Amino acid sequence: MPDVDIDLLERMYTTARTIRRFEERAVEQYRVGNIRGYLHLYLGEEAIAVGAIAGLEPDDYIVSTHRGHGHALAKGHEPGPMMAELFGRATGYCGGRGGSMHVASGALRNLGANGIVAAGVPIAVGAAMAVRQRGGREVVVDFCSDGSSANGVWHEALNMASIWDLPVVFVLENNQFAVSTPISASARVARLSERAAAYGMPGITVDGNDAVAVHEAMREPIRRARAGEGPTLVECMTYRHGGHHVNDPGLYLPPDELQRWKAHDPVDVLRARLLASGVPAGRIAEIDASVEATIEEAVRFAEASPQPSVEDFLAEVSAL
Amino acid sequence: MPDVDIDLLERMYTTARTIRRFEERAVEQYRVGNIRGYLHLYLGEEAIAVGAIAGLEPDDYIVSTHRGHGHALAKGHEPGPMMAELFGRATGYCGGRGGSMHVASGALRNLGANGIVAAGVPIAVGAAMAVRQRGGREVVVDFCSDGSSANGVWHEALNMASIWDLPVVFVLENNQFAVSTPISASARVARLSERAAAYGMPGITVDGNDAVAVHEAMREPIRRARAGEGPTLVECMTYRHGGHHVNDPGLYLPPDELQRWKAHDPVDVLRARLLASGVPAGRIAEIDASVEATIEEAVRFAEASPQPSVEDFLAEVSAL
Amino acid sequence: MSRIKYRQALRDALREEMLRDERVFCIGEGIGERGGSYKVTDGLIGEFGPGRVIDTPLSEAGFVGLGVGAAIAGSRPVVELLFIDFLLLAMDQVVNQAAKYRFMSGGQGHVPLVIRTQGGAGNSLAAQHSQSLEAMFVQVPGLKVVMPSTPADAKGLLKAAIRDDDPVVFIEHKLLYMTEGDVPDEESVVPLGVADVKRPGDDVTLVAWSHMLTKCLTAAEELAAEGISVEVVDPRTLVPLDIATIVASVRRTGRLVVAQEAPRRGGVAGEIAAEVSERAWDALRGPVVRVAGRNTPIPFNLALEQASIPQIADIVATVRGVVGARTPVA
Amino acid sequence: MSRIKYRQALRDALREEMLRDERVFCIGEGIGERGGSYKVTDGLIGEFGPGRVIDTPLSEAGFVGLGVGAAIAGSRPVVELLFIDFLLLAMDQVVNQAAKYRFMSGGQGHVPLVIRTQGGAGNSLAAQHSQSLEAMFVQVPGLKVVMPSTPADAKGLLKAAIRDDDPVVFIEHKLLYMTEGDVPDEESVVPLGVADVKRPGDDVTLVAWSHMLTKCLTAAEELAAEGISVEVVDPRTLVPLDIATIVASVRRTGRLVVAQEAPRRGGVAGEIAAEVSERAWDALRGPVVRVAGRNTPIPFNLALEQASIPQIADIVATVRGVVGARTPVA
Ligand SMILES: Cc1ncc(C[n+]2csc(CCOP(=O)(O)OP(=O)(O)O)c2C)c(N)n1
Ligand SMILES: Cc1ncc(C[n+]2csc(CCOP(=O)(O)OP(=O)(O)O)c2C)c(N)n1
Ligand SMILES: [Mg+2]
Ligand SMILES: [Mg+2]
Repeated sequence: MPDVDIDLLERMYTTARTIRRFEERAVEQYRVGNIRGYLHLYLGEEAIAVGAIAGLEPDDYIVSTHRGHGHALAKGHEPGPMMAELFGRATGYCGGRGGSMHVASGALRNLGANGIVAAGVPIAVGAAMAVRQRGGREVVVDFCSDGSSANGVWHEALNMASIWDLPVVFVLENNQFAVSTPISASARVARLSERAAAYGMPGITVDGNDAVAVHEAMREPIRRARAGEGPTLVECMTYRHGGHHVNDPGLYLPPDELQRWKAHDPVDVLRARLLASGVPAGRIAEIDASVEATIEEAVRFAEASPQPSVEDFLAEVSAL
Repeated sequence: MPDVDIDLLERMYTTARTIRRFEERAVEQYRVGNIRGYLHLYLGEEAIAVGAIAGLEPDDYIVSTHRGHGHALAKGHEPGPMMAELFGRATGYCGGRGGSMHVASGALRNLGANGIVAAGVPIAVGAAMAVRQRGGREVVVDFCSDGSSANGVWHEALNMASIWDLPVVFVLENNQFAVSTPISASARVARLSERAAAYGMPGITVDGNDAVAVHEAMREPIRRARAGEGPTLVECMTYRHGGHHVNDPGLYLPPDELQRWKAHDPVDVLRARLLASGVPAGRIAEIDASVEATIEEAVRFAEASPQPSVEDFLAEVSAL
Repeated sequence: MSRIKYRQALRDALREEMLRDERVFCIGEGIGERGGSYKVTDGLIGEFGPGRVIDTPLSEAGFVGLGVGAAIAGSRPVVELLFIDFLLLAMDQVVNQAAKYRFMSGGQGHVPLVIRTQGGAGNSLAAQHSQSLEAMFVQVPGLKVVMPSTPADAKGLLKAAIRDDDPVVFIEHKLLYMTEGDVPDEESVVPLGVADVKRPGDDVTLVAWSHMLTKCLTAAEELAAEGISVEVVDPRTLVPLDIATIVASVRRTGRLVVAQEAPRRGGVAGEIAAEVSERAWDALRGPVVRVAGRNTPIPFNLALEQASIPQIADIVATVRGVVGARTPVA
Repeated sequence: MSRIKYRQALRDALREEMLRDERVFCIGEGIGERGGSYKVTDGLIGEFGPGRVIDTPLSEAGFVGLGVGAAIAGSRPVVELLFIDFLLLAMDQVVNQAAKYRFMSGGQGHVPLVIRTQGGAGNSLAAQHSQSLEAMFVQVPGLKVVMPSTPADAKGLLKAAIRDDDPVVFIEHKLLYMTEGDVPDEESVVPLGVADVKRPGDDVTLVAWSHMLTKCLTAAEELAAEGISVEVVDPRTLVPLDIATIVASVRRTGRLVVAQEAPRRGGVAGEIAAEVSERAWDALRGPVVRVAGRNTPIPFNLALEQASIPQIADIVATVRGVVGARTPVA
């Protein structure tokens, strides 16, 4: 087992737990009608965002996906304005104009979730180009999905990142399904990380349900990127805990497979690591309680927040 | 040296020589103003079309590119209507509506040249799907270029062909440049055929200036495709004898490199093979003379052909 | 006649055409076992097998291109794009390939391809899943564009589209799938290029298509109560456009309002307005007026979303303004 | 003032903006040592190096997306598409990403991206290299669309586009690169959204942009000889559109002809016609009339190509018809 700093472990656990509880409460808020539209849940995949972002500096960028709550929370978005955005309220990160699929924050350097699968990949490469041109040392972490790797723009973007040695790390969240289509029906490679070879890029595959493993695996790619040595493809194996979005029961997921992955729950894995590192159960309970309070506060904040003003919106629009 | 049937060798030489002279005359016709627009020459690359198509049956399909004269002639297009199309005449394959970049023939199963690089690749996959669905045994040969392999749709198409085991062979004509950009600036792989691995597809690289080598290399891919065992990527190394199109002097081509490739001229290679196989020089001179006559006839046919009727065109258009 | 849902009508059309012609196949994302996001292909894979109901990877340009190639080579593919917004990934194949192939090949080749897709706002799906993009396709020579508003039209037009020898962009609306209507039990193919007067009237002509048509019918009902008689014309296909029926109606009523969900700027309503103004200038008693969406990406928030596209009240108010109020407006 | 070519004016604008603001960079196919197909970036790589004048692989969606990301992250990219026809490969990035980002992010982010490209027919380049696609972009909320017709406008508008904080589609015309005109020696930025009356007149307003504008000026000259005084208005930017200047002109002349190279169906001419009809109905003495391309892919053959887009004689005849012939027509 890698030797991890206890503080870092606690922080990772707190973040994973925050994402988990944020989404569980979001589902509940969806059911009562406070949230509308698409809600793609990250339940079961939390370790990837947590592990991939743990080694970043605040100025580093991320590019997110349609399944982006975890990325945003791990990058430092506050649960209150996040929840408010899901509610479509004026206090949300996008003033209620974006919703779950479009959360972004310039200040936190999250270039945005995206409703178009794979579309964020060249955007990440572009951010890396901007960094290069101003002589910055920031790194861009691009979250992308198994489904996205079948899309043309993924190919184009990885190739460009490679030929120009741009400071980006592609974190491919392989949850093994695109909606109901298993990746085995969409690709004839055993590991999607093998595709990196087509761009002369290193590619590795890691247990995406173990935040520590992800964090460790990201060290060298982040170093490489920051040093100007080029991009890396890091495939993180994971699995959804349910359907494609809040309203999809996901009955097509083979029950035994689902069970196996649920038994390897990212939050549980981190809790076990904390216990194994000697952190007392009481401390973990404290963290859980504080996360609970934070999320409860977030839900209350969202509920209490005003709707965006229709008049302001109409005034903006005429200028477009 | 592979053991090739003399008849086949003579046919391949005749075709290569036909393509060569067709284009040399087309350049001349361009200079005197009989041909307008883009004219992308296949000079120096003739062996690929000749070798790749030699093993096909008449019902097999090809999909061509912007550099498509050679593919069409090798697939059996007649030089007369081909030249007439380049002239924009009513007797051309497309009635003068398409020109050099859009030559196509339903009867000859050439699904078409294309002005958009890489756009033909999924079209080829679709033709293979149509064949599969009607239980046909035809094979589709998709000509594509080094530049096209950087395009998203190339990636998408090769992946789909592979996951569905479609009867298509991708013949990648690697002339090592996209206009003036060397492939080394666009890809970080030593051989583009390595990209096949990303799709779980066999990939091979062959001397594209040796029609016999191409023909041999195509045997197994064509067999595989016809047997329903799936696609193959066949990269053919070659080099342009000049600029990107008739008006590009191509000064960026490193002179020594150009010289080396010119010394390995596809038509010369075939001639040498004929001689080595015992075909007398006199027989070769006969072929040359007959090709000369054919092309002269084609030019005369094009010149004598009528312009398309503007009235007919306008009548068609209102129906669109 | 049977009363069925729009999505059922579409499914029936697909099924009947697949039974009738074995060259027809369907391809798209999650259309097989899953039956499509809106259940239009539900059960078809069971009947026709995975060779004719094909689930694809997320390769929109690639599988639209596959449809083009299959169509040229003799099949009759129906390619499904989950959202019209995603068709933007495949524009080269639609515009540069499918639309132009027949022409560029000098009429030798043709592309009997149907692209079935779905657009419009109304479910808080935000800016990238709510667009009304028909004008992008209407302007492309070589494409036909179909936008049915009722189950009967959906069925009859989809059959016509599949039988057509040229590429057709067939645009459904996400708010229509669950709407019901009478559909003939016997086979009924609705020809492309024939408008349908969905409600006759005398005072003003109101042209609309797809989901906006349903709003216009409600608006016409409200206006009738005020004594304003509205003729509601549904072109059903935007290309070919049955301009003759629209002009004939305008010649009777003397007034035209065109309602569209798409943003006003550059929409099809402007095209119809320009065309009718040129053809029926003498008959017009005032300018053709458009009711249209705002020039904005569609917002996520429900109230903002509603404010960004025309509502029934907007149509009523506009028509009232054009005709001149007959009853006092509150 | 100096007399320079359109392509030189564009090059000067790029160079001056790159000197002024180090966040500006250019990216596209063959724009480095080769200097671009039309030589607009000639020599820039020598001055600014390969880090700011970047040759790309044939990855249109990818490098437009790269431009979007670079713009969001603080650069000011000028992305070149060799032909507007190829921009169809990148529509998702243009329409779903660049155009919507500012709005979807609630105004936090913005995309100062210029897409420089080139369209139009006239060189026998056939259907996939000759399109006039401006209407596709005009209809997208969040995009600006610029189409300069003269060297001075090309320079001044490109500078304004680069300085603009929103995405701009900047469309040149292949037949304009070699045309000459006077360009101010001192810095001159032409603001987006301001039309230019290229020729004053009294009898009829003629609106056109890009290469069609030059044909309209010649037509106006011919018509002047017949005693018809034509006011030629060049909107220069289609979004934002300076409708006020057009309406003001129409209010004086009472007549409007709009000429465009794009096919008639779904083009910007229809939009302008509809807009002016609604705003200046009382001033119009007849319908707004469009002179436009045929609804066809552009043919390769020269005579067919010419027949497919408006020629000077078509403009003259249309304007004459609208005004009522003053001199007998032969
Ligand atoms: C380009 C595009 N195609 C299709 C969709 C519809 N869609 C949304 S998510 C999804 C599945 C994506 O699967 P994957 O990429 O593996 O990501 P995951 O949902 O598994 O995280 C699909 C098909 C889309 N949003 N964008
Ligand atoms: C999608 C697209 N991008 C750009 C072009 C312009 N263009 C035509 S040919 C060409 C170079 C192509 O190089 P390659 O693909 O290697 O083919 P080659 O010309 O070498 O045969 C370019 C950039 C195009 N026609 N289509
Ligand atoms: Mg997935
Ligand atoms: Mg090449």
